[in-house]
Amino acid sequence: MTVDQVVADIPSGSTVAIGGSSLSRKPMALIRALARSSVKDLRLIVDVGGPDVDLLIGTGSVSEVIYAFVGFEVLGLAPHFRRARQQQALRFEEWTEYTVMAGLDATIKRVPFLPTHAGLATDVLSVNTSFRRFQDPFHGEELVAVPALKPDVALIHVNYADAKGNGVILGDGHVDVLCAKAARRTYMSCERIISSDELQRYGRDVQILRVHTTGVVELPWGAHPTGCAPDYRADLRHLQDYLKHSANEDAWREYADQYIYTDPSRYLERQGGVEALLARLKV
Amino acid sequence: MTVDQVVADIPSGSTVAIGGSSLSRKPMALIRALARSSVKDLRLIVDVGGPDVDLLIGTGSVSEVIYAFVGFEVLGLAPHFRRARQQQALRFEEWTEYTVMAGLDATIKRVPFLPTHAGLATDVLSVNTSFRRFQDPFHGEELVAVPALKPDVALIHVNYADAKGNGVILGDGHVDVLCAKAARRTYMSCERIISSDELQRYGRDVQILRVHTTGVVELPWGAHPTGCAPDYRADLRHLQDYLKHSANEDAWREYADQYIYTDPSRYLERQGGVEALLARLKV
Amino acid sequence: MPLDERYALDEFLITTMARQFSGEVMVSSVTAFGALAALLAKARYAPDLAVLATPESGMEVTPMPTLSLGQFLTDAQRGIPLTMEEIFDAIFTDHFRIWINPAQIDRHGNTNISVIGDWHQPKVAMVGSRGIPEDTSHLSQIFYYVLTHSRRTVVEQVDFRSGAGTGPDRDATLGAHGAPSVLVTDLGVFDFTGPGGTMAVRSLHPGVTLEEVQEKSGFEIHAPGSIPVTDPPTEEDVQIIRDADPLEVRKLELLSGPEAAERFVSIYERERQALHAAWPRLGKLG
Amino acid sequence: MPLDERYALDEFLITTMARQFSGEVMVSSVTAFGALAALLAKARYAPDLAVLATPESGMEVTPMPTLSLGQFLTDAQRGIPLTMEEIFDAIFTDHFRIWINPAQIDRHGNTNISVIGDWHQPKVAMVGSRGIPEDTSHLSQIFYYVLTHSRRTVVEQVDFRSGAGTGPDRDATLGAHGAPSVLVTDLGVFDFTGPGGTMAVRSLHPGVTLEEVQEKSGFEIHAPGSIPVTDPPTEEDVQIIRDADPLEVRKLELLSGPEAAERFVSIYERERQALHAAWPRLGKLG
Repeated sequence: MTVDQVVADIPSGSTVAIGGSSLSRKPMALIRALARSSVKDLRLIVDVGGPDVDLLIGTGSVSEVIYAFVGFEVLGLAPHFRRARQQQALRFEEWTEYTVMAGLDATIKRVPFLPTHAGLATDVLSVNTSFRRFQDPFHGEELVAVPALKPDVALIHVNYADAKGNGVILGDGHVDVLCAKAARRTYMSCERIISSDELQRYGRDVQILRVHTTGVVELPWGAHPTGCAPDYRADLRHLQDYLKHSANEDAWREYADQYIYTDPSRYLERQGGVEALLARLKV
Repeated sequence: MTVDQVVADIPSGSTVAIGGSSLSRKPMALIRALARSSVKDLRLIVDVGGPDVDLLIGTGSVSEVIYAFVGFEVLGLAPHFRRARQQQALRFEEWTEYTVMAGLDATIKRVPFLPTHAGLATDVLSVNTSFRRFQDPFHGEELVAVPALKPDVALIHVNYADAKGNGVILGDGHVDVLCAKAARRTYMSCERIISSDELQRYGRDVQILRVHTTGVVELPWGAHPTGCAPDYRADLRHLQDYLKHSANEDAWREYADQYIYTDPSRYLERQGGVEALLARLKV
Repeated sequence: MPLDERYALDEFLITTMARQFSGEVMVSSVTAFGALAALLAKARYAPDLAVLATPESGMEVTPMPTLSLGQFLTDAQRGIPLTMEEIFDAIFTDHFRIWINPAQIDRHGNTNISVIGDWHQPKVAMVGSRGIPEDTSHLSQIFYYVLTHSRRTVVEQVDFRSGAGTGPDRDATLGAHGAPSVLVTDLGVFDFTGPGGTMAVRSLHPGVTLEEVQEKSGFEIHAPGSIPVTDPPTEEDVQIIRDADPLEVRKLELLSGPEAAERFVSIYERERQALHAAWPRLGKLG
Repeated sequence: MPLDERYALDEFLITTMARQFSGEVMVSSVTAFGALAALLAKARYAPDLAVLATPESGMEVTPMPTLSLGQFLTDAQRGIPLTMEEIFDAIFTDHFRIWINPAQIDRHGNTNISVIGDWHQPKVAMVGSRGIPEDTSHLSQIFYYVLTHSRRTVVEQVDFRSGAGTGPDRDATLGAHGAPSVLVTDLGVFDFTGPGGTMAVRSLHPGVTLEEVQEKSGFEIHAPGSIPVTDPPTEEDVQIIRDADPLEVRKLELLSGPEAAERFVSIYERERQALHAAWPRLGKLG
């Protein structure tokens, strides 16, 4: 598939689960394609969000965010996320790391909810009206019912994949497997498409199974500016630039013109080209 | 640890979860040690049981079995299990493959139950009084509440382990990880103890983590007569012999004297020794 | 059914089973018939199948009918190792298919592998329901096969419901989730499109009459006015099956008594060699 | 606290944190302080720790304080790769420890990383509660550290409870599950053994007075009659920290503004080289 074919499959109003974690293995090339399309009113589901969520809020593509965390880790807060939260511009629902996983897992297990103690005695339960307190049917113990999260689409980026849709993840897996299984349609970008024979050499690092994927796109550096272990680390210099350009509308338009409203190969040229990226980011 | 130290940690009346699956990677050397001890009234939890459950019933060590399946696969039914079921000699509780997994997982997640549709519209729900039907707190959908299964002890056998208790499983994992995490104490036998450095080469095949294990015993051929992929296949000839000796009490006493009331090294000698085992069972 | 010199009964049935598969789903190979049906389907009828070597072992392998070597195949062919959790997630998300061989199946497609007689006072305690409750409450297609169609196997009502069939109990609790779809026996192909979701004849094997089927069934199976004859295997189907099962493990399922025991021993002794011949890389692993 | 030429504040605090660990538990390295505390503890105070390179990466590795290379360490050292599911299973089974650095902590040990002001109308929207609810409802030991003890960080009541503290709400819903155990700040070590599970002084760092602590806290912290002085690091503690963090990533946590930015850039440029120097095998991987 191509990035454009993926985006054509995602209508406005879709619920989109995004893999990766803050500055690690975010499907940024797919996110940018989504951002430059006319798609609106996306409902995002992220466990640990970063530039993915922030960029889509910045381009006005989002109407709701379900999240356990959105931030830029060592670089600080996510600027568009922060602004939108403070201006109450979109709908936000604060979940927690495990409850996002449990919500996806409930969909996979085809049950309407999963029970947990997480969230009890915290204010997450007060502000998140999707959760419900209930008593367990055996002993009446008080628990939290985490409702099933049902993404229409999952977007993930992996190291390698075969053309059939099996994917290899070499670094941390984050919640990508859960996203891929829970979504009705999963689109996976990868650093490189390899043969199915070669893929099988990766054993248990083949974490994404083709029965759970809809399409694969080869997009080298497709996680940039986030990292993709062990191929490249996060580009903190580019992310600092992103943060600077998020300070006001003019600067943001400049960033968007330069890096979002362009195709994946020109994007890489504007980073100085692959050689420069390698020199800066290859570990 | 030694097998005797493991057995000394398991008092009569313990609830014991057993890893492996029917004729694959059952911790048979540990099971035999348990069988020849004075331990009684064990409450066994197995997902897919085979010679493990059958042997312990044969030696009168068991008072209750929780199981999804007990059988000898291509060789037919489990003789002592069948007889005990038909004579209503012990307490039996029929679960299903996923509900045993869910019951263990509930204990791991520290919740009193997990919900599922499995079992609805079957008679498992009628005969298994541990399950409870309930309505989900969101939409009132009818579900089955699977109660937490809380093993005191788990027994598993793996290919390799380090002395600290990390274990490598190269063939199918079955439910061993769930058993190891759910039990208060997990004892692991292995074909070979290797250094922690060597163990790390196995990457994601290191499936058992030392924080979940209590002790490790090196027991080569410790799964015999079940198989341990990729090291050796199941010894169907020995199992046929087992079945023959299960026909009546005299024959069973003969089998027990020969193969149960003996130590692990003599057990191997009585199989014709390691060379003969290799010739017959190495793949 | 009368034998045809071009194929044996097992080859006829395996081909019929293979032709039921479709789509991109995982297929578990729990019996020799199931393994060969998956392998043949992948080669000829449903190229997108993701075939497993055992109920749980590696995906994307060529299963080999075997008594004890399923897991070793993953090793030999590499394959993609799976976990039990992944198998059940594929079941819950309806990306899984399996041929189940029950001891009893009834008018509504309820199936039993647990017990003959009352569960609490068994006449014969069999094995326990294993994963059949999960399969039958989640999969949109459930495939059953019975090699000896008789009043003992195709019954009015099963002694114990290990697998959920059609009917009010399913409708009330499972709704759209799952349902038995096909039964292949040595006499014909059946589905559950009869009145109230009861068993109906879809086709009969060459030479089999409706009277024979009714006589060998514990209840009257619904039959349309005109009953098709099951398509026989092609030459290519038969060849694929024979090549994939040189040890003829598939024959064991149709035998019993001393003949089966003898054949069993001989297959067990020879299967390592057959595996090494099919996958020469394996011999080097030790 | 007054500086001592033998150690810096960061080294003092990291050592104090390291000494809280015990037993055979996984330790996540989410900040430089947390990573170094785990590393030092493993070397000197709690040899059975199973240390992770990042919140999720391989177990049994030597963490290196880093801006972006956590996952790469697993690769370099091999390590045992984990999944998020395994991390949370370790949390639920109480085999996990972590040092959390909240924006606010209150009298009852409730902690906040989500929002300053009202959640629905935030003055400052921070990051969201992440996994702190899970940690605080399941772990029997929860470690907090705050590098600038002030009325903005140590408050009467947090604006939002991301992490559950002590008190009736916990008692009613979590019972024996979890509880905040220790807070290390730049002024002292605190626990929650005061009346009704409130914050109490366990020890004060050398030169720190109770008056200073009370003045810099948003509420009166319970104090015993005689207050011990926190033990300083040994020479060996300090050496281990310095060797493990040649880039001085730990210093970043104590800095802010232009000085931090400059140091940040320099560390980022140099961290690949430092990684390759520490783990020469890594250079060969590409």
